[in-house]
Amino acid sequence: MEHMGVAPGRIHFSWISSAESTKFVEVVKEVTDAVKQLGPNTRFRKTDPTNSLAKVA
Amino acid sequence: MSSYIESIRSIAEKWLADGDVELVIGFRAGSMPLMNEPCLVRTPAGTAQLVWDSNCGINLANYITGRKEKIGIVAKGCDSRNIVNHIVENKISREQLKIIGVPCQGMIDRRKITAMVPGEILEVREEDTAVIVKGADFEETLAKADVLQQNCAVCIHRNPVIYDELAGELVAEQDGIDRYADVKAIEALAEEERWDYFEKLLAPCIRCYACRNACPLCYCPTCFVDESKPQWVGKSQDPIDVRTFHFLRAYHCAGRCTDCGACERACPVGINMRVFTKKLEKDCYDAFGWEAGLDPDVRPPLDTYRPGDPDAFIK
Amino acid sequence: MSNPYLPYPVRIDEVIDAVDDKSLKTFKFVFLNPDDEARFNHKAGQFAELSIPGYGEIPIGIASAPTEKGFVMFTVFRTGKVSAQLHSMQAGDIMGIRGPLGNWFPWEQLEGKNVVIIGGGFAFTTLRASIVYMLEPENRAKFKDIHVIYGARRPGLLLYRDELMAWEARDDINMHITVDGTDDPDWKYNVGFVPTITEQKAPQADDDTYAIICGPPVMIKFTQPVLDNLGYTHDHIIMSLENRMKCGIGMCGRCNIGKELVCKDGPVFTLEQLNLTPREY
Amino acid sequence: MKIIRIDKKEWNPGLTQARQSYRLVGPVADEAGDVAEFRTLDAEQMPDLAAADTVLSPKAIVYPQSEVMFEYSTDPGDEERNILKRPAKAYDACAVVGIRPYDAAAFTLVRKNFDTPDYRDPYWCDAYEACTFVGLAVNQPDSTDFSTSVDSGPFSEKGLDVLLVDTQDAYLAKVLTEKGEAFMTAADWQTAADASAEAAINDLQAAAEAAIQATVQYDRIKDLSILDLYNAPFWEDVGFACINCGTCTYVCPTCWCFDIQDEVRGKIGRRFKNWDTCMETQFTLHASGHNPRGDKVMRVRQRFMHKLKYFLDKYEDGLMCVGCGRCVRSCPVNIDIRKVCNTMNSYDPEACACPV
Repeated sequence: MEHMGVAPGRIHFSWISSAESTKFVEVVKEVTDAVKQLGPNTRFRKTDPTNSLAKVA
Repeated sequence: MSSYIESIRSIAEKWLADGDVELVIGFRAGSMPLMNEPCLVRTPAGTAQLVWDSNCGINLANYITGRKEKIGIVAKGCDSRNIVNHIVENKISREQLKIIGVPCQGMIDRRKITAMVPGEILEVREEDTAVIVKGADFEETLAKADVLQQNCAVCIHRNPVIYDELAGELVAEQDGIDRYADVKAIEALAEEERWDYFEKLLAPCIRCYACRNACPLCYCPTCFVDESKPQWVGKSQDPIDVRTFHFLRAYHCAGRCTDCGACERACPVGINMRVFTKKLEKDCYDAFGWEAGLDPDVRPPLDTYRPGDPDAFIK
Repeated sequence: MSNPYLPYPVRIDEVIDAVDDKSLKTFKFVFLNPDDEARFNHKAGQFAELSIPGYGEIPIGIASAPTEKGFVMFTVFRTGKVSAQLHSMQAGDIMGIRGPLGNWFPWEQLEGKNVVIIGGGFAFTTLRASIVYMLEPENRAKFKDIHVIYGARRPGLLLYRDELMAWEARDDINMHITVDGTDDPDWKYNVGFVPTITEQKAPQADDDTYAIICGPPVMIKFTQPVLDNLGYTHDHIIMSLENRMKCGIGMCGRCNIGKELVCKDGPVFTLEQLNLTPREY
Repeated sequence: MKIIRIDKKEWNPGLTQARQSYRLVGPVADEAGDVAEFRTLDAEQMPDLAAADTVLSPKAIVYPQSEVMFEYSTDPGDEERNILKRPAKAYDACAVVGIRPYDAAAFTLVRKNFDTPDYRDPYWCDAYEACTFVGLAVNQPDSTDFSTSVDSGPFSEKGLDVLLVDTQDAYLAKVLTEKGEAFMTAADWQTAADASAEAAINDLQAAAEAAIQATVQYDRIKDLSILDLYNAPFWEDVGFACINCGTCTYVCPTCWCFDIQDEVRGKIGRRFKNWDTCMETQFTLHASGHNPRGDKVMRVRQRFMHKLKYFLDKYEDGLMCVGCGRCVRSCPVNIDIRKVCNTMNSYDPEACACPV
């Protein structure tokens, strides 16, 4: 993904056991913080429908 | 080359006549220059149509999937590695196959050679290290090394890795080549440039899926792009859907791809999608010292765990 | 000419569980624009595309008869992406219907004839439309004897049970309801596969008797020899086919059997016609 | 018929003039120069007529690979929720410059499918009717070209409004229809060619037609029954190499099959018409899991039977093929429609039931 040009901070891997709830919370917080810092993703996003709803039937 | 053809025919003929195999998968002469057609031969007499030259780039391992018969198959280095993959992935057993190994000196890149001459190529003749091409108003002698498919130019497994009989003497393997120069060049780009590089690369894609279908690894009964419940990928020509197809397909080939070049060769619009699979091939080699399809008895890195496996990416 | 891909907007008026295992539901739709109902104007045997924005379209046989006014009705088996979504929709939801599409049972040709309807499982929808149409007081006199052989795996899987029972009670239609098997001690109808019941109950063939068959492939496979034995010629055996469809108007190219398109030249064919086409259905 | 001489010096100025009343579409080579395609030209851009033999046929001009049929709101608060509407799109006059004669002929075949007495596909038909086809004759046919044996040819006028013939320093333009006349007027090309023009065109045409060596025969196919051909023993051999990619169908100017798909982004949904291919397993897969064409050989057979038999029987107007040779060139495993057509044509169901 990074090779392809997706910003590195947007990809995280972690190994969390089902018992490690605190770690899960920490990692999620860390990831969301990191991604928020990067701002809105501009790549790897599908184009929004360009036309507003048309009035021709 | 002609000695290869004679051996292929006589081995295939014998196997069919003796009942060692029920059919032989090989190539027959194509209907146009620089093309041969994969074919299936069921009778000893039928082996007379088998041919071999530097236009046998299609990976024949693709044709053994799901067959129940005892199969004879013609295999160059990469085909044989993909046959090993099929064995490793339990798609077929070694006993169901008899392999005519063909030491290979590389396949011609049809797109490249066509671009090197001034008109349509109407006739091709191969000599040892040269390819002579003729058109309506030109004739040129080209060095074979200059017209090879790029994956062949950097191939270090030209000899078949498994076979029952050989169609010719083993050839010297290439050494001292940088197999991943193309990947390294992309790695050296900035993040944004990499994004743009792939965007441009995939712009002509028409999603015909020739790359997937030519690939001997892509044998899934239903590909993820065709799933409707859930639908993973949109079906229009949106560039993100196109890219999702290409990079996810590459992931599915991680640790399995032999860089046979079938995908690139099959592409009607000339996309070199090997730059995706090669990155993963390189990573597999760097991280695990792994090259796919060399030994039917070794499990691949993605289905084994070793205590020393690199895990720096896990937080 | 209007856009043939544009569905009529409809509102789901009623959703009814059609069988006891929730695999089939019956939907009654009302047209949002009253004029569309008149335009829809179908004949028994035709189908329509049910269109759910965001999900897609599915071709479904029209289960209501043209004589039933004020709504159109479909019974849908839950199987793919669109039908699963439809099953989760409720009365009041807005969606679309595109049709009517395809041909219909040859009603003009059937006038003055005996009609033997043979159906199995959930392929009874256009057959229901046909029965209701024929039983309509103004139509009943146009047809001679009507036989219906309809089977399901067990009683709970029979579609339109109330109507079946009501038809049983009438004397202008010969009902032969059957199930493959049941442990219900009160079951007072037939037990046995459709081909067997056909063999026992269907009238002998003559020039004035036509059979209409709809059902799963295995039922059709074993019923056809029975009809042959009873002397039905292949131009007197009428079948309705299903194939994967998208456009429903003969353009998208996938539902063909030979040069015939199931969506436009069909879905209704005589066995005589089918004998000349590849069995790609 | 009128023949106009367009000196090559008048070519670019004429096109610039025509732009005032037409959207121009023409062949454009990409940077690498190998995957040329037909597309709408930019304001200053001129068609690259040297690139007129495109890998993909120009069918996308009229029939884009992916086209929005309807848009709708999925917003629960919207009164118009789930009501489908065709997007507003202007079908203003468009001139397709440099289209090859066989590709223009292909549109006339495809029209039989989209413009029928019962239904009219408004997307295809509206786009088609807006086009004026200014064709470019093929002086040097490719070795895979077999257009002359399938009712087309390097100088065929079928489906064209103007036929341009390149005579080195000028184009000789045969003005074939009123639409063509209007375009010539808009480009201000009015110089009548002299008396020798017709002979010059005929000479080039004769040379081009003589250069086409590849042929197919289909005279016997119409007399063979569908089932005899369908059950013929050669299909396993024909279809073995096929990898079931959709290349042949996507590059083909006469393949028209499509899929309909819905997609939702945010609160706006769209229904698309996408090119589809009969090579794909999913194409005919029933929701039950049953697939009437589940085997790849059946799908290969479907493609050839559709083009070379079903279409022939249905419309009695030749094959669904214009002989452009694209599928022959693009097939990664060298399945050759010319060979298949000739095999079908020479099939004798009485003679032999043995595999080829």
